[in-house]
Amino acid sequence: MSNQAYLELQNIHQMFGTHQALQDVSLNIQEGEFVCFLGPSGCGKTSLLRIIAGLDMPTSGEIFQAGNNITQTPIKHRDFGIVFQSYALFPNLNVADNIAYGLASQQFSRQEKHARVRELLATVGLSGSEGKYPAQLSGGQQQRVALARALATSPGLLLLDEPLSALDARVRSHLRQEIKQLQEKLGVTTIMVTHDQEEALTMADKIVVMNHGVIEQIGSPQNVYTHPSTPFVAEFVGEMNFFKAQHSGAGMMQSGALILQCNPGTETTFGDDVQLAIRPEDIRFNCRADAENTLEANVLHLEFLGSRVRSLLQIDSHETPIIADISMNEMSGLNLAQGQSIRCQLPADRLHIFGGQA
Amino acid sequence: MSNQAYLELQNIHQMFGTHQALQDVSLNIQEGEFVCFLGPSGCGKTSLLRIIAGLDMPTSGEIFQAGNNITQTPIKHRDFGIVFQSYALFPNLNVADNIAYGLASQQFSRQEKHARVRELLATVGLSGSEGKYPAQLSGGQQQRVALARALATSPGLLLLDEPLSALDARVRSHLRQEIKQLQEKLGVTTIMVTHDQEEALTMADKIVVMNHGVIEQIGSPQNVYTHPSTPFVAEFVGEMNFFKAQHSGAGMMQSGALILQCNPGTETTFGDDVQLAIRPEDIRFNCRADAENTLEANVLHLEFLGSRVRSLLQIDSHETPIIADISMNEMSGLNLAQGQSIRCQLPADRLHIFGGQA
Amino acid sequence: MNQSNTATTEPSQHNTAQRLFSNLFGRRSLDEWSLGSVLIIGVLALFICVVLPIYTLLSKSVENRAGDFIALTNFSQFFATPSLYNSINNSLFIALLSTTIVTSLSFLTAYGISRTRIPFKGLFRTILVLPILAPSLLPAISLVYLFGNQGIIKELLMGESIYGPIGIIIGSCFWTFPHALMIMLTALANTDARLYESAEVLGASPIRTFFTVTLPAAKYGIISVAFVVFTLVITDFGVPKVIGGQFNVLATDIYKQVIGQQNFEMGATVSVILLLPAILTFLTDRWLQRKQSALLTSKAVPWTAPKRQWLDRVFLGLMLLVSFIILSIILMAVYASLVTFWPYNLSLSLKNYNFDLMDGGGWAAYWNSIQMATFTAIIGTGFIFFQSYLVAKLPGFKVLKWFFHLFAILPLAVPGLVLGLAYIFFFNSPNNPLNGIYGTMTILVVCTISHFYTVCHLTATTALKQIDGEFESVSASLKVPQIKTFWRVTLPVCMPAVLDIASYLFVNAMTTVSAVVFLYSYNTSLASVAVLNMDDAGDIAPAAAMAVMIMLTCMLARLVHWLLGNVLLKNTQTWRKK
Amino acid sequence: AKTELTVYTAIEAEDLKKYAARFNDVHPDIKINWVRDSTGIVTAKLLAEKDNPQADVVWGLAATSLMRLKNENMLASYKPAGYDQLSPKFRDNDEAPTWTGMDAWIAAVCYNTVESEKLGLPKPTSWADLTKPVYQGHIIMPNPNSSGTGFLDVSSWLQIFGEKEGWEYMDGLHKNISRYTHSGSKPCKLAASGETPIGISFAFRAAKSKASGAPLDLVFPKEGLGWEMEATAIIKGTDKLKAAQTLADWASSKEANELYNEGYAVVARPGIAKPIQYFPKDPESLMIDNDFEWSAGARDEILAEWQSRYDSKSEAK
Ligand SMILES: Nc1ncnc2c1ncn2[C@@H]1O[C@H](COP(=O)(O)OP(=O)(O)OP(=O)(O)O)[C@@H](O)[C@H]1O
Ligand SMILES: Nc1ncnc2c1ncn2[C@@H]1O[C@H](COP(=O)(O)OP(=O)(O)OP(=O)(O)O)[C@@H](O)[C@H]1O
Ligand SMILES: [Fe+3]
Ligand SMILES: [Mg+2]
Ligand SMILES: [Mg+2]
Repeated sequence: MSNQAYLELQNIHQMFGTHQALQDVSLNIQEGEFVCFLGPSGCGKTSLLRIIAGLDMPTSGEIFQAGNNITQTPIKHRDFGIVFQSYALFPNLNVADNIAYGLASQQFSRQEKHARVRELLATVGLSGSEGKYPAQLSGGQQQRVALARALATSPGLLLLDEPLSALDARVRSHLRQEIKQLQEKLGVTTIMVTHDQEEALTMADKIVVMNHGVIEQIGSPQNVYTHPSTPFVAEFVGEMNFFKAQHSGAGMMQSGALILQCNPGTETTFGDDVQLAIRPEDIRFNCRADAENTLEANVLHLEFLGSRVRSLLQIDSHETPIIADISMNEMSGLNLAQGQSIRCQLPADRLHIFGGQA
Repeated sequence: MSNQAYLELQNIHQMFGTHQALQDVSLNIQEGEFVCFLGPSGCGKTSLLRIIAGLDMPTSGEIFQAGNNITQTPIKHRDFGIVFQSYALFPNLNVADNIAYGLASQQFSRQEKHARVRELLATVGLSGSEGKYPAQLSGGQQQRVALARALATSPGLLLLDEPLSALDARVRSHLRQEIKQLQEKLGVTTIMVTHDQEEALTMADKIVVMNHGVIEQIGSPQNVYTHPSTPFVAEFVGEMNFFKAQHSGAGMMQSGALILQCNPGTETTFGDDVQLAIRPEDIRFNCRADAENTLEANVLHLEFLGSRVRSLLQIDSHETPIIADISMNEMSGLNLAQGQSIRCQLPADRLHIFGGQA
Repeated sequence: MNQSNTATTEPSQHNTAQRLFSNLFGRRSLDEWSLGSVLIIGVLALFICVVLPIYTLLSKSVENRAGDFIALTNFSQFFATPSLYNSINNSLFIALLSTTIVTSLSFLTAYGISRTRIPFKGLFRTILVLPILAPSLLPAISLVYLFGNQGIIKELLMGESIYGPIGIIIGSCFWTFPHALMIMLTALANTDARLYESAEVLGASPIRTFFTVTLPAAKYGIISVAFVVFTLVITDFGVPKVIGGQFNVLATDIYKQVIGQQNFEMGATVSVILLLPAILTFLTDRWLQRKQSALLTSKAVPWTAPKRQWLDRVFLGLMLLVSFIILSIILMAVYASLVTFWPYNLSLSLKNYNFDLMDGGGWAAYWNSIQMATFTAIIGTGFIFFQSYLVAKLPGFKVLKWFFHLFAILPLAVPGLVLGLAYIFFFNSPNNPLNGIYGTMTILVVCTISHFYTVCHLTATTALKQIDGEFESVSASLKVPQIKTFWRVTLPVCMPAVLDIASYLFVNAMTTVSAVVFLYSYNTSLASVAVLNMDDAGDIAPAAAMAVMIMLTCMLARLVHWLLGNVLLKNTQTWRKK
Repeated sequence: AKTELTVYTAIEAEDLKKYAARFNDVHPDIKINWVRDSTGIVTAKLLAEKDNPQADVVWGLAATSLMRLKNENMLASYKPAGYDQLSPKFRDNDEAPTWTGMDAWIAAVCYNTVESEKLGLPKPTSWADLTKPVYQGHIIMPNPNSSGTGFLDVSSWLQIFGEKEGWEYMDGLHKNISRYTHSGSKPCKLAASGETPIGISFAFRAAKSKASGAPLDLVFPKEGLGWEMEATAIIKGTDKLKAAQTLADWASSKEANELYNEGYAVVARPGIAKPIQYFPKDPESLMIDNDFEWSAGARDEILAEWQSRYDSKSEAK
């Protein structure tokens, strides 16, 4: 494999008793990249991170760093900093001692340590908190101290296990930006675990979507959102309407009484059962009568979500209604009301096709 | 005051020691209405709910139900069901016993109780779970049992204290609909406490926005979102950009070097300091050159949020950048890139004006 | 919905006084009022059984024999008597040394149990806590047989006499060890794997990890152990009485002043002096507990010990050694109780179990003890748990609850000996309408419950706090009387804690000497006191025999507790299963 | 119905049943509830309960203790039937007597032959012998502060040797004492079990221990033996005065004196006593002329002096 990869995982398997936590996971990470492991709870994200850190040994598989096999390397010879899900700050040490904890073993002078701590605190925006104890800090501040501690030894790799999940929504979105900026500034290769798709979408250079111990897709945020490679990814990253359909001709899919035109691309042949999918925001209402894939729908329910309105649309030949999001701006032109019938369009270039049933 | 109100709160004050948890709260609730108390943590929502339930006594103020003063009425003569944030299911009683708990004291026969439990379980969609214990149920199921228990005595008023906050995001949005539908079906007057604006916007008939023990605004979801009466409401319910400005002529506001045309309405006179505000999704990009309130902005940063892109725009004469959300559909036409300069519009009918400084 | 109209209507005009009135009275239902009056009774009971006796004792210490106020004359007399105030030095010496030994040993053994991979942990644990089931006199008696002039291994002392500080320290260490171990185990159970991983990731050595992670986490536990052991040792008089020889300590001084010289006032004076370190200890401990709770985080992940071969071996050795010592001491007592006439006739017989021919009250004392322990367990558990429940869950009555809590915590700071003496002064006063209970089983039960009140109260309170605070509100909203919720929900959910309290009370009532030694009378002599009296009269083997009987009874009680907990509760507590 | 009497006593536990049974042979309608404890404790109990007495009768307690109670005005005066037939030594020589003597309980030294042989200790014959350096650390005696026996020893030495010499004697003895016990019988029991080769105790206990198989010799020092009376009294204010008097009458009867003689060589009624195994033939000749009034009166002083001299034995170590 390529030697440029900073970190390379090859066919990692992890068993806990009879439970397979990770199954054949392979992955390349480039230097300086911000990678997110995204997936539902229990999908194996933490397990994978712990293997990379060397805290756990994989049942099988190899890890290479800059071409060297480090699968068996003890923790102390690896070069990474880690921030645990709930920070794990030493409650009995003050902020400065927490941050300097890793420096002791590296023969720093007292003054050097001091300077480094001050520098790190400035970096994470907590100057002057040296003497405080973790219990005296808010969740967000603790999180930053944990980050500073992990960065103290200038590791080549930064591992973050759901660093934001314990914080409340506002602090979270604020820290998101800060972490991202810090990472960009330091250029440190970073792996972050999260189960929050928005977090992954906004922060990552590369998202690794996982499910049941398997990698479902690897790609840029945009790529994962707009071209999900499996129904799971489609639904986990953003919202998605699904229909069952059958390949009924070149670029044509039949779903119930509907015949939908689709962009070619997925390889399906006549008669194949497929799943069509479209995101709620991709459904159009202001469409010309001659546009492709238009259909009549009945507005079952309208839900006000602030910046947009969520409508529940009943299509004649389909049992489950579909969801369409309409921005308030568009809405003001449409004057939609519950019970009304409306013409809408499922643009061909926004239809996703997945082979097989869900 | 009007006698038609099902519940009427008059000038409620609540002190905890020296801390004023509620200050002069007055409120009318109509029969069958779904009311949400919305506000940040610690603003007094739970305190108000407990006063309505009779679990706490207000320091001063009165409560009327159907015209009768019930301020002093003991709990057992009040007619409400309550679901607590933690559900407070009895862990050693099974689902059926939990639900039937309140029926015992009302001389029901064994069979009647049985029938009622079954009926309620069907209503909340948990038929067949009679024999299970709370620990064997998921969070969402527990929540429904708590709801069934509260409904068992057919109370005239249903009180819900953040019933969804302990659940994970997906279960939450699902239960939101269920609760709302159930409430509509039973027609029971309902008060729900929440700090989640989306929850309030989607479920309530009427939102009571609270802050620091004071009611900031009462209104329908749409009304609160589109016509926030204070900067706090504007920012708490949805997102909002603020600028400082000065009244500089009829319907004209000057903010930095910008002169913005505003819809008249708020009473301000020349020279008054005001705050202008606009929601990120109300900023337009595809605007004719002759449209009002257009300006040149520099794109500082673009953040991919899935269905939309969040852009950070720097306006010449303003220090803090403003946020604008662009739907992916619009985005595909714009081809925005970081660092680029773009012409955008702050439509006059979308500008909010708040007197005074923030 | 139409029920809303049936709501009672009250006049819509309210002035402040009226509101105050209805705040106080109008809104409380009959239900709440009756529970409230039970709480009031509880506060009164504690006031009478704890506060007043101690007050009486304190006032005695500043009175002369005739009951006149003489300020601090008794105290200056105390300090003017070298033999008396030497006891302070002796007491401090014994207590400090025992504290050091027990604290370090209990830390090491607790570490062995919770932080290493040695085998048979359950077995070791069972053995190490055995001493708690025996009266504190048992190790002292056992030591006589081991190291006395006819002791089987007296050579180990290399000519030193066991009668004196050595004996007191060994005996004290033996009986306080399980108390220390249990606190230490909880302190060390508080592992957080994340901290160990963080330390490892940051490159800390095992030693550094021990000092920066392990020790700080257990710090408050260790300090707490030190204080508890210190108080237990300095207030215990059973061990020094039996094996102290001429080495006087404060606790035996009280006994001598009262029993030997009938000098109650000086007894009260020494009691007050003994009360000081105990109260200091108690206050410090409270303060530490509060500090500790602020440090605990909820997200800790349990840590599992890695394999460390040599460390595990060292600890296995230590555990074997300590278990061996404990078992030897216990088995020595058992053996001695079966020997016909030590050391001249070593054939085994049950002669020493013929208590009716000895001082101390005979078998009747044993049955009295069982009766007393049973009453204490049943009445005590009922009273304590229900009162704790009211304090935790009844709305309102804030002032009353505050006092209740204060009174409930107070006994922890009062040594049993002091409490017993206080009871004489208070209950035997002819103008006390309650003096009828003096000399009856009732006063023994009341005194024992009071003596051990605090721990039970805290156990109950902790269990109750873990229950959702909204249960009572739910019941109110469903119009179910609170007492019904107590029966149907609170009590069943707290059953394990209730059993713990009952078993704790039973065992302590069986083994306690200090509080009841002044209070028993002819038809209420107790087994634990009989041990003391038989030893006092020189009937050491029968004393050992009675101590063994007490220990066996406590073991049986624990077994019953275990059976109830494991077999019975498992069936009734199916709801705990996921 | 039976009358129940609460009787406080310091009579040896193993004899209580016998005493009650003999009494009930004659008076089956009175039930005795024993409260048995060592002399010090019973006395302390009685004093503690002064304001609210629990006992009806005291049967078998050191006379000096009863004198103390008498001074506290706790005893009812009663002259039992046959009071005048008792030897004068055993009578309260008051106008209105409050206590009645029962038997004498005399000091003795228990000498463990086996242990002494091991240690090479000669058998002492006098009090003076006990101060010899050979016995250093081998003698146990009761603490007079808590034990009646201990007090009778101390008061007898003061009477035998004279006050100054008495204290000098005790200074010498103190050097040999390994410890002071709280109870009077314990030194002998400890000697019986070999814990100490020599225990200063009282004759009754010594004889019993020897009878139960201990390798003991009883030594009655030749200078004379301290002794103490066991006596009976009625507690003032008892509501069962009649039954109490019945008991007091019986306690000084001939039958009772025969009963006492089963354990004690000297009893209150002259001419009753028969010799007892292991006791000297004529114990009364060895008994000093004990001045109870003096010892009861000087008690507090003596004890305070004793305490300041010897009660911190352990510090020497
Ligand atoms: N030490 C272990 N022993 C047994 N099973 C384990 C262990 N660690 C993890 N597992 C199991 O492996 C699976 C993956 O766990 P992992 O912690 O990696 O999930 P995760 O994706 O991090 O989830 P979350 O978002 O909840 O943290 C889970 O089913 C978990 O129960
Ligand atoms: N019993 C009480 N004693 C003292 N202060 C109280 C008490 N109950 C509430 N408060 C205080 O009153 C304020 C309002 O509390 P309340 O519980 O009503 O807030 P809330 O809006 O429900 O918040 P949250 O969303 O966190 O539940 C808080 O500052 C709280 O600390
Ligand atoms: Fe005690
Ligand atoms: Mg995880
Ligand atoms: Mg709340």
